[in-house]
Amino acid sequence: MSTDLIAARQTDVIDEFALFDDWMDKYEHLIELGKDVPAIDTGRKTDEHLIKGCQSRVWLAADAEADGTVRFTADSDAIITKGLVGLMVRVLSGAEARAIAEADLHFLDAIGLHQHLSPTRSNGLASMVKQMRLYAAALAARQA
Amino acid sequence: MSTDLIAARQTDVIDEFALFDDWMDKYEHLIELGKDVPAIDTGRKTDEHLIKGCQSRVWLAADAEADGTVRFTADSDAIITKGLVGLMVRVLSGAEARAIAEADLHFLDAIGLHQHLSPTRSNGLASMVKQMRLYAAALAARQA
Amino acid sequence: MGRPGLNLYFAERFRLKMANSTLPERIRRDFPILDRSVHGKPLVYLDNAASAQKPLAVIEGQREYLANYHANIHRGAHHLAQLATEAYEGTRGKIADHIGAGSTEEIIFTAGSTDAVNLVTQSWGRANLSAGDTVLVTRMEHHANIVPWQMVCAEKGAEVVPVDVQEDGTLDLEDFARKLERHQPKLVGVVHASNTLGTINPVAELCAAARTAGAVTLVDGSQALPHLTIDVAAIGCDFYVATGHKAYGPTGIGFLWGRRDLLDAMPPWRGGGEMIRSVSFDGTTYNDLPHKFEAGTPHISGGIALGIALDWMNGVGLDTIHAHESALVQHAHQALQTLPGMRIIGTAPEKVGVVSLVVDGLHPYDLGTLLDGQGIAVRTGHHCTEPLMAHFGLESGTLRMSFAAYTTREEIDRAVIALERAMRMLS
Amino acid sequence: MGRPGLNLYFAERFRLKMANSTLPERIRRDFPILDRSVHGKPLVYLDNAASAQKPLAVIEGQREYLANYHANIHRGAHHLAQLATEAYEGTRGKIADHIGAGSTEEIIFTAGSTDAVNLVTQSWGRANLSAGDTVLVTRMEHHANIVPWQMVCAEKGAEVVPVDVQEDGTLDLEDFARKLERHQPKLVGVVHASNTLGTINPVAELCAAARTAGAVTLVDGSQALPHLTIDVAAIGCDFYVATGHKAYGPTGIGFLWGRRDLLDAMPPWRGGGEMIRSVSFDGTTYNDLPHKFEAGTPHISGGIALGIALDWMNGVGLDTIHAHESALVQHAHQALQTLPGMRIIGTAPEKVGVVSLVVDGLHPYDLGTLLDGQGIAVRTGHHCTEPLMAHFGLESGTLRMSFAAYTTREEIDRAVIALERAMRMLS
Ligand SMILES: Cc1ncc(COP(=O)(O)O)c(C=O)c1O
Ligand SMILES: Cc1ncc(COP(=O)(O)O)c(C=O)c1O
Repeated sequence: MSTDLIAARQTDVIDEFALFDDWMDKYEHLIELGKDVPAIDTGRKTDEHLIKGCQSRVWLAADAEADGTVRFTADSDAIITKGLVGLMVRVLSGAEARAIAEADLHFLDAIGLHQHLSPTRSNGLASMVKQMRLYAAALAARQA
Repeated sequence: MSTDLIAARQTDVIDEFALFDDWMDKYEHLIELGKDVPAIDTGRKTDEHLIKGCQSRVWLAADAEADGTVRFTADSDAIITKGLVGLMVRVLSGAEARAIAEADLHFLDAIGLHQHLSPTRSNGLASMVKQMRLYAAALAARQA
Repeated sequence: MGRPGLNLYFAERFRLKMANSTLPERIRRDFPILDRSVHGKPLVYLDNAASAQKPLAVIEGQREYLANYHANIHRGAHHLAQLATEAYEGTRGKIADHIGAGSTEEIIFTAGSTDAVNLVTQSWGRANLSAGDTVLVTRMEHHANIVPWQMVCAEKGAEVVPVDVQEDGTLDLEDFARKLERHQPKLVGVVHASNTLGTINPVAELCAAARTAGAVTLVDGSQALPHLTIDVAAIGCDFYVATGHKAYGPTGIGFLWGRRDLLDAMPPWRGGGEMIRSVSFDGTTYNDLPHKFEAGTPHISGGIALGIALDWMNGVGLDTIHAHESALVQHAHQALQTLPGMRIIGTAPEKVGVVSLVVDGLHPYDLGTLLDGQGIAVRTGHHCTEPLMAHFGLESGTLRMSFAAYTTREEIDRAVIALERAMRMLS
Repeated sequence: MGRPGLNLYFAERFRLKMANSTLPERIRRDFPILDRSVHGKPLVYLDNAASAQKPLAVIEGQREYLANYHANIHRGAHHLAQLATEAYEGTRGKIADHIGAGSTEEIIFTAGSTDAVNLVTQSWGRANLSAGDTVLVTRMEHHANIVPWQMVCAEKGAEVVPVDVQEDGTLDLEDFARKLERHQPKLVGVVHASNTLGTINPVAELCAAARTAGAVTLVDGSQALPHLTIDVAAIGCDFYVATGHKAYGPTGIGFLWGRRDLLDAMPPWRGGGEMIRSVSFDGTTYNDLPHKFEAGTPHISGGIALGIALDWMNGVGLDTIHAHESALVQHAHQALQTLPGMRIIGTAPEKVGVVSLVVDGLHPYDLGTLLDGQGIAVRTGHHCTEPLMAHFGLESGTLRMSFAAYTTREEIDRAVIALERAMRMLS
């Protein structure tokens, strides 16, 4: 069950961030992650895949795999947003559509970064997560 | 000099009200005055002479006398306003136009009723005083 | 922040006190102003329909915001902006819950009911009314639900038609049905509870009839919010407006709830920051709901404090408040009727805590002034319902006593005694 | 009431402290929020152009109003209504004095600058603009002085034309003269001081030229009110708007000043209570200035507190504040220029306390987030001036530090050090 997959991945991320109790260290790590995130294929860094937050921009591409899972790639023009976007992809990509649609995403909260998920933050992350879920939900409905 | 006349009349009113230190006694007196105010001639209780406050209505008529003084008569549909209007007439009527226009009207303050002169009180009194002064000023300008 | 803590503290105090005392006793200490005196007499505040007093939770919540986490909201990446935004947006959620809205995106913050009606007339009205159209309102509407319609109708060549009010202050339902049929109005505007008469209108019934006749409906809930449980889905209206300051919140803040599809189709009204998606001199695009209708920096402390006020009301319980106020109205009616020449304007069976009266031969302004001298705050005049006053032939308006959760029977008794004294002095 | 007492108390403290200390030392204790920490670090609040913090006098003044003399204003015959009305209307007088208005009747309370511009566009604009007309604004306007004009111009078939901005952030005066000549605009709108660049525009000169060309002028003083002495007569404009919350007052309150003859000729905008003389279904007549433009219950505590904020600013002295902030801007420019890849956006000779910057290859949002982590509150993004950002080719906007009377050199130094750290972390 890929709900467990998502849960396990969240635990992973939480454990990883548990190493940092200082705010700046945590962001240092997030920046490193941001730098390492495989950028979205330049061919897909288009307006079609753009989610316009008003502070930073996010691109998201989703592909339905034959086995009922969804593969995401994402990018951002701001490195911290990119780190967050990368974490989200790491947790959700490759999971089953239904599991993505219904996932209880608590890891950002647990690592003290939940404020980035606030829709009023305008960094595009909240809209991205919403779009990931919508995509997965639509796919799951078609599969059912 | 009818400035002195206005000053003397104000002193008169202040002395008269000094007898009452209780708020309600003061109003009781004001009501008695209101009842005694000679009503404006019914012929002049017309829209032309109406000053519309939003709480109570005031009628004011002004007559320029040959000797350069102004005679006022006034009325109101609310008895407390009528008492106040009566005091104003008592202080100003019969004085010289210029003196009326320039009079320092401190008596309402001195007897603790200045709040009725606030334009936001909407009882028409403030507009009436304004109109008395405007009338007198216009007359004084013509006389000069 | 501490605001949630503060609310919990108050909720706790309510629970403790509920058991063994009556409503005002339990809550009066939450209202510091009620302890003051006026002209040397203890204040009896019976002007709640004009504006209610504020509980400590609201006062302290505003203070705390200003002293601890003030910042401009939205778009701020820093911590204070985040805290302020969460608190302010939190109220949007509380309002949505409180009135049974489908989503927070249907809640538009406004400066009050007046501003909310103007938003509807200037956005929906200008887009949907044309020459020959009718807007049907009642003769007991507040000016806030008349004048904005007159303005847009004058512009569009449409007409505002009033539904009659009966002698007891209830709406004339036959006249309503008749005018609905005859005029086929584009919009029906009706006050949920009258600020002058106290009458609670059967809004669900009226909205159902209006909808059947093809009309869009707007309910003015300014006087309902502090007294009644509101459920916009059950009412079945299209727009619902209310204002914070009559419901224990601050002035200058209120809201419009609208059906999502209507709001979505409406053009923006005010332009500026927040309501845009993107601005350029080649073309500007607008934001999604609710921000599309919210231009500029809002009344942030007011928004936060309105949420606290709703929490406070819900902590006390609207049923409790309404029952208490109904009993007060009964009591006031009875006590007042013992006075000579007394005429109560508005004796509908279902009323909120409002009692309007006139005394034969006496001017309400005189009575109100003499009550003030005895520490009793009431409102006199037309209460922004001139057409209603004209209908009842009351050119000088009425004297209105209006109650809140903290009003006591003793206060009403004191007001009646003071009124008697005023009547004696004036006759 | 106690408010006057409170102000006297503060004025006294100022006088005592003025003699032997510098500005922030004297006044910082008046701002409780400045003592707080964020993410475990002491707060350095450099987001003042978005909204300034409030002095205790403002916070306590609001509290005192709510706890001691809250009532709905105007038309109330009772004592509390009188006290509240006097305090609220007192602010109108203070504003008039503060900006050199001819009379209090020319001061219209609004919800802020955005609301004030919308009042002008929707009342004056809709009555005076027609197809083919031009409204001339600058490319450095806040969205609040662009979008409302775009909306009314779209309705009327008129056009909004922008005046160019030069590389250093000053207005292109030749382009201004050229466009004034070519377009013969009906209205010229110009920001007194830019919220993004800090540039102080030569508004008197611009208004004189506009007037000669037959245009009506509107000056957006949102960023001028907290920093500069304002004299609308000396500026020679027709409309002047400002907002309270950037000038140490509350959010949700601001004002429009207008030339009396223009205001008198303008139709009302919002309808409702207060703005009417008399309402009936046969015809409604409107109130005189300023009430004609003020429908509904206003933000009373905000109005009262704005007056206290003006008193506070005048107690400190605008010249003192402006001199202090100019020194801070100088200092910030110098300190920032030591950092690699640093580009300051807006280096006009005359600036208010605003410093916008970008760093080569780094995203402002990343920098802002990492400053927040170090307790430093700045704003990043387009600051509601997208056309200006597009002009400078800054798609992700800038990072903006903005100062107030209480900002210290040390705070700027800490911000620069924190910025350096952020830059290291990001590269
Ligand atoms: C130059 C300028 N104009 C207008 C505004 C709008 O002010 P408000 O949001 O208070 O209406 C602002 C601030 O946001 C500003 O800086
Ligand atoms: C029934 C009703 N509608 C509308 C209003 C207007 O509310 P506000 O003045 O807060 O906009 C009021 C109160 O004044 C009211 O009682």
